[in-house]
Formats: sequence, C-alpha cells, structure tokens
Amino acid sequence: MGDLFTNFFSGIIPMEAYIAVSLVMFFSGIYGFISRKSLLMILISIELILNSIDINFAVFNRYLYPEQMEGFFFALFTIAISACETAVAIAIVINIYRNLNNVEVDSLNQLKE
Amino acid sequence: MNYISFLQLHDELSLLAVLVILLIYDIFAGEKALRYFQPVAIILFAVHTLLNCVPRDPFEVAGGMYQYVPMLTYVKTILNIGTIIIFLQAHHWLNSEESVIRRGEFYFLTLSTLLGMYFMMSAGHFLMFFIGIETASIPMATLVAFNKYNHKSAEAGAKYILTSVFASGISLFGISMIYGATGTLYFDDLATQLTAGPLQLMALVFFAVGLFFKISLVPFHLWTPDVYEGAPTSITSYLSVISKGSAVFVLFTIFVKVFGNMIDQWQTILYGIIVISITLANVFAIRQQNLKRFLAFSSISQAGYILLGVISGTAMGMSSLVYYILVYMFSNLAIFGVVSVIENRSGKITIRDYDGLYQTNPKLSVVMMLALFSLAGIPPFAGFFSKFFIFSAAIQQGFYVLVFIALLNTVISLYYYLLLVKAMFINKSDSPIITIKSDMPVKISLVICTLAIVVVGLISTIYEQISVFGFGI
Amino acid sequence: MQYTSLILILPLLSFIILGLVDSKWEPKVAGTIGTAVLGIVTLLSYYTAWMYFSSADISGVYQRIIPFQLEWLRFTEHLHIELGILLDPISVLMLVVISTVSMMVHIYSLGYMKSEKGFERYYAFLSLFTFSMLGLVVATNIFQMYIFWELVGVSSYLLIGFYYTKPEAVAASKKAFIVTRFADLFFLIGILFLSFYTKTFDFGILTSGDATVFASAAGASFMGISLMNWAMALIFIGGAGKSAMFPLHIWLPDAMEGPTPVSALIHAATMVVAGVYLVARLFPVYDLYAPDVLHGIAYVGAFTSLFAAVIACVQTDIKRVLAFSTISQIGFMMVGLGVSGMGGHHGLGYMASMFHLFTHAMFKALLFLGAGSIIHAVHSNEMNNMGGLRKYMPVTHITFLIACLSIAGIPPFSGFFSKDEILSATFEFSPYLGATMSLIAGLTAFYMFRLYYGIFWGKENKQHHTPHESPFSMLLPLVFLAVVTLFVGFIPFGEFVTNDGAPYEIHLNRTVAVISVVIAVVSILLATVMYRKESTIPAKLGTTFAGLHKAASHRFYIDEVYMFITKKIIFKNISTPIAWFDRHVIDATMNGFAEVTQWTSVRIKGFQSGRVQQYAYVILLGAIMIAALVIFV
Amino acid sequence: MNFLSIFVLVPLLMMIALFFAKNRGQINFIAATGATILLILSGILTYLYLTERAAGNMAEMLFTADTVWYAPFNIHYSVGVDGVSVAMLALTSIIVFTGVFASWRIDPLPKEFFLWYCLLSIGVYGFFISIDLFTMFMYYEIALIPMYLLIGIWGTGKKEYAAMKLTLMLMGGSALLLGGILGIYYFSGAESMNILDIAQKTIPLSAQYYLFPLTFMGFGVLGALFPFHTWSPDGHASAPTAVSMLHAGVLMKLGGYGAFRVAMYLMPEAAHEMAWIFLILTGISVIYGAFSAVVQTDLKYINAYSSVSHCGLVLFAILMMNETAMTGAVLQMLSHGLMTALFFALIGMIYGRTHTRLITQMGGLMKVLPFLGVSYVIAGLASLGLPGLSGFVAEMTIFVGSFQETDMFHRVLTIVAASSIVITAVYILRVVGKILYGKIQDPHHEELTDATWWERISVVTLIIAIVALGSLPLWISNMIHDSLIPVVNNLMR
Amino acid sequence: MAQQIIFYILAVIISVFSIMAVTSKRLIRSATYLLFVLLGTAGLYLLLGYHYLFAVQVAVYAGGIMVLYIFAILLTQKPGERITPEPLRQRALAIVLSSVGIVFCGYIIFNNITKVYTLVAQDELNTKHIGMTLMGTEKFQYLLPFEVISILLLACIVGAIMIARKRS
Repeated sequence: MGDLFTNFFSGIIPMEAYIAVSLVMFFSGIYGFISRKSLLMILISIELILNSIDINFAVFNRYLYPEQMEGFFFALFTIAISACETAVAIAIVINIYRNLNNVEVDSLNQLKE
Repeated sequence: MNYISFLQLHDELSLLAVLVILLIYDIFAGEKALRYFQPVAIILFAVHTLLNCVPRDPFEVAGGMYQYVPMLTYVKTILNIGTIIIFLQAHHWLNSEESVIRRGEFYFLTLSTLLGMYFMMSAGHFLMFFIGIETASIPMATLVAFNKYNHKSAEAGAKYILTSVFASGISLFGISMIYGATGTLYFDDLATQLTAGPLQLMALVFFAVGLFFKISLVPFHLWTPDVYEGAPTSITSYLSVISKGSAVFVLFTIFVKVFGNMIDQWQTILYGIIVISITLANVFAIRQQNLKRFLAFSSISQAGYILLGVISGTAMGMSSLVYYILVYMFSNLAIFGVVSVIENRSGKITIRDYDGLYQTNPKLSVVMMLALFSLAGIPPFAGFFSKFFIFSAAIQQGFYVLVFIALLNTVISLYYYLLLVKAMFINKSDSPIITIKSDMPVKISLVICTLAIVVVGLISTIYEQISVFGFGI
Repeated sequence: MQYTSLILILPLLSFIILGLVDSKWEPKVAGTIGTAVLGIVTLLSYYTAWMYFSSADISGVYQRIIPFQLEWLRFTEHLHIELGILLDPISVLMLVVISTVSMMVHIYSLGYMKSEKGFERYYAFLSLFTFSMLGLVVATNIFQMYIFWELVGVSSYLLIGFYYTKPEAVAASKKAFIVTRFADLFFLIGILFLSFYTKTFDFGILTSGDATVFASAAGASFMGISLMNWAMALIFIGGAGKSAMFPLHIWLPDAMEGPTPVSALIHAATMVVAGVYLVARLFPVYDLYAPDVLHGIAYVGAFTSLFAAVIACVQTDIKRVLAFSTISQIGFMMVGLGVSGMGGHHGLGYMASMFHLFTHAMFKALLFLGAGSIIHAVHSNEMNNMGGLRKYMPVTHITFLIACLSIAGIPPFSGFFSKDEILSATFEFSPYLGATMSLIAGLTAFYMFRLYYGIFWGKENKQHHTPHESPFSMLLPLVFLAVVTLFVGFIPFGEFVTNDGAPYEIHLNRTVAVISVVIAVVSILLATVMYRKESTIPAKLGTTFAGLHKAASHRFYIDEVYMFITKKIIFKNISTPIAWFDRHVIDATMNGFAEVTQWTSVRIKGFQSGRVQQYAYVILLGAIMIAALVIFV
Repeated sequence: MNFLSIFVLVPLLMMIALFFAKNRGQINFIAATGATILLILSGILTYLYLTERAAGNMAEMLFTADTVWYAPFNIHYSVGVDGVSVAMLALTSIIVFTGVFASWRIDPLPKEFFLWYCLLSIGVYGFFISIDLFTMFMYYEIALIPMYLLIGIWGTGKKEYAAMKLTLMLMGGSALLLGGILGIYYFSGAESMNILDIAQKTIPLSAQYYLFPLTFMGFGVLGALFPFHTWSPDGHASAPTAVSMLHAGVLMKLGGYGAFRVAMYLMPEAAHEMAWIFLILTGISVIYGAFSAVVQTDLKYINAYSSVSHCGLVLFAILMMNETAMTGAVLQMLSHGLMTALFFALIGMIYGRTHTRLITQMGGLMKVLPFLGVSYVIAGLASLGLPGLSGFVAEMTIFVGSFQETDMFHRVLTIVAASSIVITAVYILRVVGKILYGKIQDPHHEELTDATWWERISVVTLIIAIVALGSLPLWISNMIHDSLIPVVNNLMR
Repeated sequence: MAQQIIFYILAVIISVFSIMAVTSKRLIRSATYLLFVLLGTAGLYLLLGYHYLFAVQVAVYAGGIMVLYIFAILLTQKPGERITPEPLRQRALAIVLSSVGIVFCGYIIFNNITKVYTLVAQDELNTKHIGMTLMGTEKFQYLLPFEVISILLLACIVGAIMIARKRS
C-alpha cells in the first residue's frame, strides 16, 4: 500500500487504482451474469466484463509499456468484437423471445442432464 | 507497407474468395440458378481444398502476426475434408422446406467460422488469435440457432452465445493480464518473457479457459451436451469435429510455443483436466438416451484423449495429435452422418429407437458400428492406431499413471459404444426405423468415412507424412 | 525276444477294432475275436515264461531282460518316460497269471454275457483292461507303470459301469475310480519325490542297489521326515488304493456291481494285486531306504486283513463276501512283503507273498466265476435266495469247494502252501503278528465255509425256478482253474521268484503248518455246525454281539464316513461355498464396478442442470480453482 | 509374401468371398474350404518347421519377415514362428476347422456369423505369428471384439449381459496390457518393438515391478486368472457352440502364450521376484475352478470352470520357469484347447437336441446318442488326464517340471495343484454319470437322433488330435522344448 | 491534483453504477446505468490521454451498442415492468463467487504487477500515427487484424440478420 500513497501524493494517479476499478466492474459483471434472470441483464453484465478488460489494456499500455500501442489497439479491437457479439446475442435473444414469449433465462430448460 | 506480402496467405485468400463468390451468387442469382447452389458451393470448396493441400515453406506475415508452418496445411486440409463431408451430409437437410431459404447463409457462416479458425491457427499474436477464435465462435452461435423456429435450436443458440462470450471474457481477462505482466502480445517475444510467476500463471489459466471451453473439457464442458443436442445435426458434427480440432491444435501450439517456459505448470493443469474430463464424460455418457447428447459426452471424453498429445508437448505428441484429430474426425463424422440421415428421415434420435436397426438398414448400422469401434479404439480400425500413438507420445514423456487411467477409461467408453452396437444388432424392436434410402451426397460422405476408418490406420504413409512436420510449430 | 511286444499290441488292436466297430458286427464275432486274440496272448505269455525261466539265469540268478523299449516322452535331461517291456521273475509271473485268468474270463464271458446288450463293448473293454494290466506289469520304469496304472483304473471304471443304466453300477464305478484316483495322486507325488532325487524313473537303476542314485535323497527330508520315507510311503498309498487297503478299500465291495466275470478278472485276480506288485517291484528300495515304511505296510496289511475278514463273516451278498475275502487275502500278501528282508531266507516273505498272489489269483478267480455261475442260475446275489444248489450244479459245486478249501488253507490245495509260507515269515518277524495272521486265516476258513454251506447246502426251493447247470463255455474255465488250484501248490515257487533272483528252496515250517491247519479245520467245523443246516446259533451270536454284528454288517461305517466327507464336507462345505463365493463375491465385485459407475452416473446428473448461469459459475470457479492450485500448491 | 502371412490372408479372403455369398450352401462351402486350407497349411508349416530345424537352423524364430510399418514408432510388421507358435497355429487350425463344421446349421444370419468368425480367426492367427509387440497386441484386440457380437447375436440365455461382461473384462485386461507393452518398449530402450530385439535389452528392475504385473495380469484375464475369471462361466455359457470352442480352445490360450512370450520372456528379473504372487493366484485358480465345477448344474458352466482350472495350470506352469514346466504349459494349452473344444462342441450338439443344458434334466443319453455319448466320455477322460489322451501328457509334464523347483513353497503349491486331478475326476464323472448313464429322464429324449455327418467330422477330428497328442507326444514335446530354451536362458540371466 | 479528483469521481461513478447496473430491478434502468459506466470508462480513457479510444468508446459503445439494448428492451419488455427478484440463494452464490474472484485476482495482481512506472506526460496521440499503425504491415502494426475483423463483422451481420429476420 505504500506505493499507492507515495504515488498519490506525487501527483500520479496510481495504476492500481485503475485496475481496482476495472476489477470491480469485471466482477460486477460476473455477479450479474450469474445471478440475473433476464437474458438482457446477462448481456448487460457481459458488456461490463468486456469493458473492464478494455480498461486493463489501456492502463497497462499507458503506464507500463508506453513505447508501443499494443494495449491501445487491443482495446480498440475488443470494442469492435463486443459490438459484434452484442449484435448476435441480441438477435438470438429476440429469437428466443419469439419462440418463448419471454426472455427469462430459466425458460432455457429444455436441454439438460 | 508491404501489402504484397499478404498474397502469401493462400489458404485464407482462396477461402475468402470462395466466400465472396458464394455470397454474390446467393444474393444475385435467380431462383433457377440457385438450385445449383449447393453443388457449386461444395465443388468450389473442394477446389479450394485441393489447391491448398501442399505444404509450403514456413513464413511470417505482418511482422509475425501471422505465422505459417507446414503442419498447418495438414491441419487445414483435415478440417477442409471434414467440412466437405459435413456439407455433403447437410445437403439433404438444407434442401428441406424450412432451411432452403437460408442455405446461402449456412455456407457463408460455416466458411466464415472456418476462416476464423484458419486465422486462429496461424496466429502469431494474441490479437489475431482472439479475433480468430471470436470469428470462429460468434457466427457459430447463429449456426447453432439455425433452426430458429425450433425451440431446442433457439435455446441451444442462446446457451452457446452466452457461455461462449462468458468464456471469452475470462480468456480476454487472462490475455490482458499476460499483457500486463509482459508487455507484449507477440508469441515469439512472449516465449522469452514468461517466467511462471503467479500473475503469469493466473493469466495462463484464465486465458486457457477460452480454449478449454472450445475443446469442451471438464469443467468447461457443460454447454456441450445441451448445444449438441439442440443444434442441427450437421452443425453438431461441425462443432464436435472442426471447431474442436482446430482449438486443440491451437492449444498445443500456444502452450508449447508461448508458454514453453511454464511447461511444468500447464502439464499439471492438463493432467488434472484430462483425468476428470475422460472419467466424468464417460460416467455421464453411460446413461444418455439421446444420441446427440451421448455423442457430446463421447466427444468430451475423446477430447481428453486428444489432450494426451498436448500434454506430451513433443513432436511426437504433435503428430499424434493431428493424426488423432484426423481419425476422430472420420469416425465422428461417420456416426453423425448416420445419425443425421436417420434423424432427418424418421425424426428418431434416441438409442432405443435404434433397436433392430440392422434388420432394416444394414449398411447404415455397419458404418455406424465401424465408426463406434474406431472411436473405442478397436483394431484394425483407425481409432486404435491413433489412440496407440497418442498414448505412446504421453508415455514417452513419463505420464504412466495418466495413460493408465486413460486406458482404464477406454473400458467404460467401450461399454457405452457397445450399448449402441447392441441396440442396432442385438436388440429386437416392434417398430424399427423404416428402411432409409439415403441420397448420393450422404452416401459419398459415408463411403469416404468408412474407407478412411478402415484404411487410414493400416497405411502408415499418412501418419509418416504428418510426422515429417511434427514439430513445425 | 522282440515278440513280447505283441503281448501288448494285440490286446490294444483288439480294443481299437472292437471299439470302432461298435455294434456293426454280430456279437459272436466280436467275442470270438477278443477271445482268439487273448488266446494268442496267453500262448505268447507262456512261451515267454518258458523261454525266460529256461534261459535267463546266469550263474543261478535270473537277469532282467528288456527286449523292447522306446522313448515316449522326455521331461528333463534325466527324466524321460520309456515304453518298454521288462522281463524279470515277477513280471513273467504276472504275465502268466494275468493272461491265464483273462483267458478264462474271456471264455467264460462267451457264455455268461451272451444275451447282454453291448457285447462288443464288453469285449473291447476287456481287451483294454488286459492291455493295460499287461502294460503295467511289464513296465520298465515307474512312470510307465503309472501310465498303465491309470489306464487300468479307467478300464476298471468302464467295466464296473458296464450296466450303465443301473444307477448302482454307475455310482460304484464312479466311486471306484475316484477313490483309486485319490490314491493315485499320492502315488504321483511319491513318484515326483522319488524321481526328483534319484534322477530316474527306471526300475533297473532304482532297484540296482546303487547307493549313489539315492545319495541326494538320503540326506533330504521334508517336514522333518526323511525324504525316502515320504516318497515310498506315498507310493505305497497309491498301491494301497488299487489293492484296497484300509481305509481305501471301500470301492472294492461296491465294484461288485460290474458283471461277475469282470469281478473275477479285475477285482480278484489282477488289478487289485497291482499294489502288491508295486511294492514287490520296488522292494529293494523299500528294504534299503525305507524300512520303516515297509514295516508299516505289514501292519496296514494285517489290520486290513483282519478288518475285512470280520466284515466278510456277516455279509450276505455272495459277491461281497468274496470281495472282502479278497481284501483280506491281499492283506496277507502285504504282510508277506512287509515282513520280508532281502535275499535267501530273509526273502521268504517276499517269495511267499508272490506265491500267494499267484495261487490266490487262481482260486479267487475260480470262486468268482463259480459265484457267477451260481448267479447266472439263480439270478440273485443274495445268500438268502440260495441253498441246496449242490444237486443242481454239481460241477460248480465241486470246483467251488476246491477253491474254498484252498483259501481255507487245507493241504494239499495251493492256498495252503502259499499262506503257510507267509505265516512262517510273519512268525519270524514277530510272533504276535504271526498269531494274528493265523487267527485271520481261521476266520477266512470260517466265512468261506459259511458261504459255501449257505449256497450249496441248507434249505432248497428258495428259488422261483429250478436252477440249472451253466453252459460248457462257463464250466470249462471252472474246471481248468480248479485243476490249477489243485496242483499249483506243488510248484517249487522259490526256484523261480525271489527278490534277489537267486533260487530259494522252500521248506515247510512244521509248527506253523500244523497250527494253521488245525485252526483252519476248527473253523471249518465251526462253520459246518453253524451253517450246514438251519441253525439258530448264528442268530444267537448275532444278538449276543449285537453291536459288533451290526457294525460289521454295516462294514464298520467306513462308507458312511466317506459319504460324510464327500457329500457333507467336500460338496456342501467346500464346493458349494466356493461356487457361491465365486458368484456372489468375485463376480459381484466385478459387476459392482459396473454398478457403481452406473450409480454415480445417475447421482451426478444434476451437475448437468441445463442452467446457463450454473455453467458460467462452474467455468469461473474452475478457472479460479485451477489457478489457485497451480499458484499456491 | 511371407509364408506365415498367408494364415491371416486366408481368413481375409474368406471374408471377402463370404461377402458375396448368396445362400447357405455357398457360405458353408466357403467356410469349409477356407478352414480346410488353413488346416492343410498348418500341417505344411509344421512339416517345414521340423525339416528346417532338422537341417540345423538354430535361429530363434523361423520364417521371419520384417517390414517397417510405422517408422516413427519403430513399429514393424514382423512375423516368425518357433515351436510354440507352430503348435498353437496347428491348434488354431484344428479348432477353426472343427468350429466351422460345428456351426454348419447356424441360425440366423449365417453369413454374418462366418464373417465375424473369420475376423476372430484373423486375430488369433495373427497373434500367434507376430513377434512385434504392437502387431501382437493389435491382433489380440482384433480377436476380442468379434466375441461381443458373436455371443450377443447368436448366443443363448443371458447373452447380452454375458457378452458385455466378457468384452469389458477382456478389454480391461487389454487396457492393462497396452500399458504394459508401451512401458516395456520405452523402458527397454530398444530400437524396435520386435520381441527378439527387446529381449536383448534389460528393462530397469524398478520399471519391471510395474510392468510385469500389468502385462501378466493383462494376459491373465484372458487366461482366466483368479480373480479375473468371472467372464468365463457366463461368457462360455451364453456363447454359440463354435464360439465357445474357439474362445475356450484358442482365445484363452492367447493369454498363456502372451504371458509367456511377453511377460516372462522380456521381464525375467521381475518374473523371478514376483512369480510367487501369481503362483498363489494361479494355484487358487486351479483348485478353485475345479471345486466350483463340482457343484454346477449347467454343462457349460461346468466346462467353463474346468477351463478356469486347466488354464490356471497353464499359467502356473509358466511361472515355474523351467523348461519342463513350460513345455508342459504349452502342451496343456494344446491339450486343453482340443478337449475343451470337443466338450463345447458336444455340449452344443447335445443342447441342440435336448434344448437343455441342465444335468438334472438329462440322463441315459448314451443309449439314444451313442456317438455323442462316447465322444463325451472320451473328452471327459482326456480332461481328467487319462494316459493316451492329451491331458495326461500335459499335466504330467507340468507336475514333473514344477517339482524341479526345490523349495517348500513351490513344492506345496505343486502338490496342491496336482490334487486338482482328483477333483477333476469328481466333476467329470459326475456329469458323465448324470447325463449319459442311468435312465432317460425325459421321455422326449427317446426320439433323439445321433450326430449328423458334419458333427461327426468335427468331433472325430478333435478326437483324433487328442489321441494323437496323447499317445505320440515325443516329437511335439521336443519341438516345444527346444523352442523354450532361449526363453529359459533369458530367465536364468 | 485535478486529474486525481476527476479520476476518483469517475472511479466512484463507475463502481457504483456497475453494481447498480447488475442489481437494478428494472431493465431500462440497468441499461441506463450501463450507459453511465460506459461513459465513465470513456472518461478514464480521456484521463489516460487516449482520445481516439475515448471517441470510439463513446461512438461504438455508448452510441451503437446502447441503442441496440434499448431496442431489445423495448421489444421484449412491457413498459414499467419489474423483474421478479432472483432467489436469494442464487444471489448469495453469485456474491460469494464474485467476492472470491475479486479477492483472488486482486491479491495476485496487486502483489505481482510491476510497480515501477512513470506516467510521462503525453501529448495527444497523433491521429496520423494511429492511422499508420492501423494500416501498417510491419511489427506493431495492425492491418491484418483490421482486415480480419471485417470478416467477423460481416459474418455477424449476416448471422444476426438471419436469426432476427421474421419468417417471410
């Protein structure tokens, strides 16, 4: 924790703080994914998960390895990928809605055991 | 800016060409011309396969982001052949009233995922890898939900996309940590940077989840039976063979090439995963009644065997693994071919429905039996050889106990494979499945598979060819 | 003397031909072939005996001759089985005995078995038996002997079970085979012991008296007892099984279920003396390396003899009486061997025993054939159904009487001479044993005459129909054997057969002879009083000694003990539990693996719940756990 | 084309021919012709082998051929025979031949039956001619799997259960075996999987401690080693006649042969160290099987348990590790193969007539079925070791050989094993007494007809073989004995 | 100092709204909270000096994806409908897993991440440089992924349309 304080007072926002925020976001996403009933809520949770990782990439790039822009571009591409994934997922959810007339995850219960 | 260098990507470019031609054909061709869509698609793809079946010298493109090794040509050719077989088997189903309007999409999406796998396998950078794996899995979800008016298919699609995205989220988290720990995402650079510190180990595990998920290893396998059951049979076979095969190959290359320094750790991880995968899947498979679920568990257990090649981490392991994928592909596709024919014509899918199949459909049952024996590893069928080689590879690295456990599990797997054989050959049924006259494409596909099952093991050339490039990673 | 191999080959060929032909020929043809073949064999045997005794003595000692030998099977460098023919005094003697009796039985059977179904089979079996028995006696080595020993056992089994539709016959044949087989096991182990240390099976080497052969065996011991004692005792058990020594005698009385001529052949004259022959064959080894065992043999013989004689006194089935009498007489022979020493006068017991074997074979065969003749006439084995037959069956009566006198030891019948020699040898060994044996001789006379009177005297008309004398083919052997019995005692037996090959001159021990004759006569008189006419004495005696009588007529419950051991212990308490164990423990364990797997499969199906969120949960949890394991462990 | 490979080729050609066969006549013709060719071939092989040996060819294996198959794994297709293999090949040919005639009227699906039957024979022949561990194992498994369908489809009684149990247990055994074989290959450091090459190397003792039990048990399962024998009673009881014959007659010999050829030959040190464990197990097998047979009431069960006992004797003798006992073991394999095949053939024929195998429901069959009855007696006598028939020669060689081991442990075990001959007599005579002798139990049995010509061919061939082996054993015993010398020398090192 | 204050405000906003987004009873509210989180993230990028990333974040995420969500929500939910609350057990399990996860990952990361860094004041990234990097074929240039992701996008569009299209 010592570093954290030194950095705090030296005027630099500590990198750990960013990571902490991203972790909170990531695990909120996990929580949402696991606990919520609505498929759309689950998708929202996924957005949180992916978004938090983008932060990681950007922060690491900026703080640790500023010579190249690997993290930056990774984050950039991840945003694009999450857009694709959202599009497909929402299409599928809508399809589920058409089939089942609701978007509860509990109604995905035909296939089991 | 050396754009010319991209022209070296023969495989991908020609597949892309096929894709684009098919897309244009599908969009612009008239009703009449569309009747030839399927043959054209299959022939085009076959041409693509033939054009790209000769290995070249290794090269790199885009500063090492894309790396070609000769082994890739074999793996891609294997996947191509598998895909052709699946196309042949899907022919009849795609002509059904419900699917016919979407057959263009079927080919387009299948080939896109295949392209994604190509990139994933040739990746030399985590970004390429990640894009590849996503290209291979996101459109796959739409394929799983292809029979979109079918409740089960829709449900399977939803389950697939949700779990898949969740797994890739975790995997991505792992990649970000790798980046945080090492500062690079190029495979070649990473290999020297990794030191097996705790963060790196965590990163490794989280990253690997994505691949384990695709290979469907326990405990990342739970989606498999549900999705296999719900998806259209041709897609199920695609998932179980092509998608899995490519993922295993990538797992091997990345583990050996990138995480070579952490070999002790990932061998430990794989050790445990192999044991529980094989055992748990076998135990689950025993009581499955639905054939597709049954095959799902069988494929999980097979995946465990395949990983024996990975865990060895040697050239021999590599070639055994590719050989295993080849053999597994033929065997599994033969079974899925029969299952899909029967499902499409009679709608029957449980093992009990197969009682007395030999009475009405002797040829289909014989094909199925040979394939099952091959999966169970009974000589002289190819599966025996592939199992033997992969065990050899693992034993050579000293995994005696592991191989022993795997061997004991072959007995359980033999049990459930024999249950199916028993249903077809021994059990009697009051209402057996009607005699089915399968159409030409299916026949061709089954003949190819059967021949391969019988011949591949006996002819050593195939394995030797593969092993020439054993360690071309 | 190559021709001697024909003695073995001919009966074998006869067996094969008759066996393969089965019932395709007229029964008569089969009988004729069998008898003719045996005639040739008999002639050959006589000729061999003649040639041997006339030419084989070099400087007064009879040599071994091995006219024919081939290797049959090789175990190790030293141990190999040869099949060959060994001629020495006792084997030649046995050749004569066997071929004679067998010849008689063949002829007799032509009449006796005429109407039986399976006539060819009968002759085939007879040929097989003759072949095996001849093979046994001419064996050059102990393993060849064992081979034929087993063959004898099987042919005996087949012959006893000849009436295979009769349950008693089947049971008796089974019993005979299993009991002798059990004994043979010991024989085999004995052979293994002996041959391992001596590195040979060959009788010539074993009995040569060469101490180097036994050098390694002499020092060895097993469970604290010297190895030679072990080996020789085990071998004797084998002999005891075939020769029906107590307690392995139980099969013999039951074996009487077979056709009567078979009893005469196998269970009176030939096979049952195989044990005696075995001991005689290995006598030098016993004498030199296992004298304790040899003495043990004497006591076993004596006890058996007494035991059987007592039982014989109360049996009512005539064949059983004869059977127990046989056991008793073989006991005599064993005693003779057991008390004997080596060479000269010491070898008296040996010589006597062989002599008794010879005479006994003749008169016992005569007795059995006579009994067969009676049964043929009366259609019953029971003494109660007989009586007064002397008028209807004069020839049978006379011959039977001669045989009885012979076995009772009345001079000048042959039995007297041989038994007397045994008694004198025994007295020399131990007076107490001698006295016991004399007593047994008295008992013998008693029960034989009880039998004789019961059959030929007493009340008539017990029969349902009039008895008649047997046909010529049956009478001829009776007469022949009676003549032999009359005169054979005068053969100077010691000139031919002794254990060192050197001739020995027999001279009667007057005291012993007188005593034994007196005892015999007294016993006969006693029997005459009790059984010649209807009398109440036996019944009274029976009630006086009720316990003994009952025990004796139940053959001292030995059979019950066996039944207990086999049925209760082996069948119920060993086999059944083992079979149960196999099905319910071993097999169940194997099935258990399968069931546990199945059970697990059902139990864990909830893991595959179909709920996406649980899947995700497991994925993440799995990842964290794996990571934690690799990092922290 | 190597001469030996023809043994595999002939059944393969038979399969192809059968594939095109149209009716039962053609099927039977093909099967009979093929089987006869095989029989003649093995006769020729035996002759050639003996002449070659007589000419002074002292090579360990004759008629060898070696083709590289999978170079990366050093897998060769190598074949070769020594006296033991020649004997086993002859046995196989006899039993395949007789099995064909015993299933002359197999029903239903005769074509499929013979196809599987041929596959089974391919496996067996291949196993005996192979001297490469891999091909050996491959053929071994080829021989196992057809059993499942042969029993499952054409069997009787609890056939599905029995077939499954048999297959799984044998496959379990072969799983152990595969582990053992791989270990042997890698630990020996040999350049090929050829047995002769590996025998030149020494496997580290620490590895042998694991590999020997694996290999021995692997083969032991097929050789009905206690406590892995339980597939045998159920399996044999349910199998169709020819399959029981082939299985008990030949397939179980694969266990003994393999144990001797692989386990003992390649791992002599561990064999010395660990033999006592397996000696106890095999000793138990011998006695236990015999006692279990005493109380059984199903003919096939009796014979199956008897096989447990007799095959136990094979492994028992192998473990004694001297030439004589091992010769005995091979003789016992031959002898047991022939007589148990004869038994199963006869039981099948009797069952085909009476429709029961329970000895309590039969009796007096000798009267109506004299040919089968006499043959049964002969088989029984062979089984209980009557001199002149094969059993005696084998058992005596085993006992004499085993007795060459001088310590108390081996002595006592030998004596215990030897006592099985008495128990054998008990159960054999019990069966003979119950079913053949006595009165006819079931009035329907009065009308039974005796053996047909094809059944007679089958039975007579077996009886001739049994008698031939039993009465003229010297040449075959010497042939085997000479071939065992390298193995025993290896054991002595 | 101003940066720090902005950062902490953003951090609090992001954390609180992340949690609220996954716990809210109403879908539409969740979506709104998600929007706040996304915008907050965009703010972080700005703070890091990644203006281009900020723009993409706002445009693609907040602009594009959120619209999709809103449409989907409106399509599948009746207005004002509350979600029935999840069973407590499920939530508890989720909380346990998330906390274990966050503790574990946090522990590993904070103890092992490189602590030595100097945040050099950086000019705004040159857009031309970004463009060149994106279009280059050398090492650390990203033309190939850029091309490949176009295939992914195309495939996703085709797939999504195929699934979402109504029966004609």
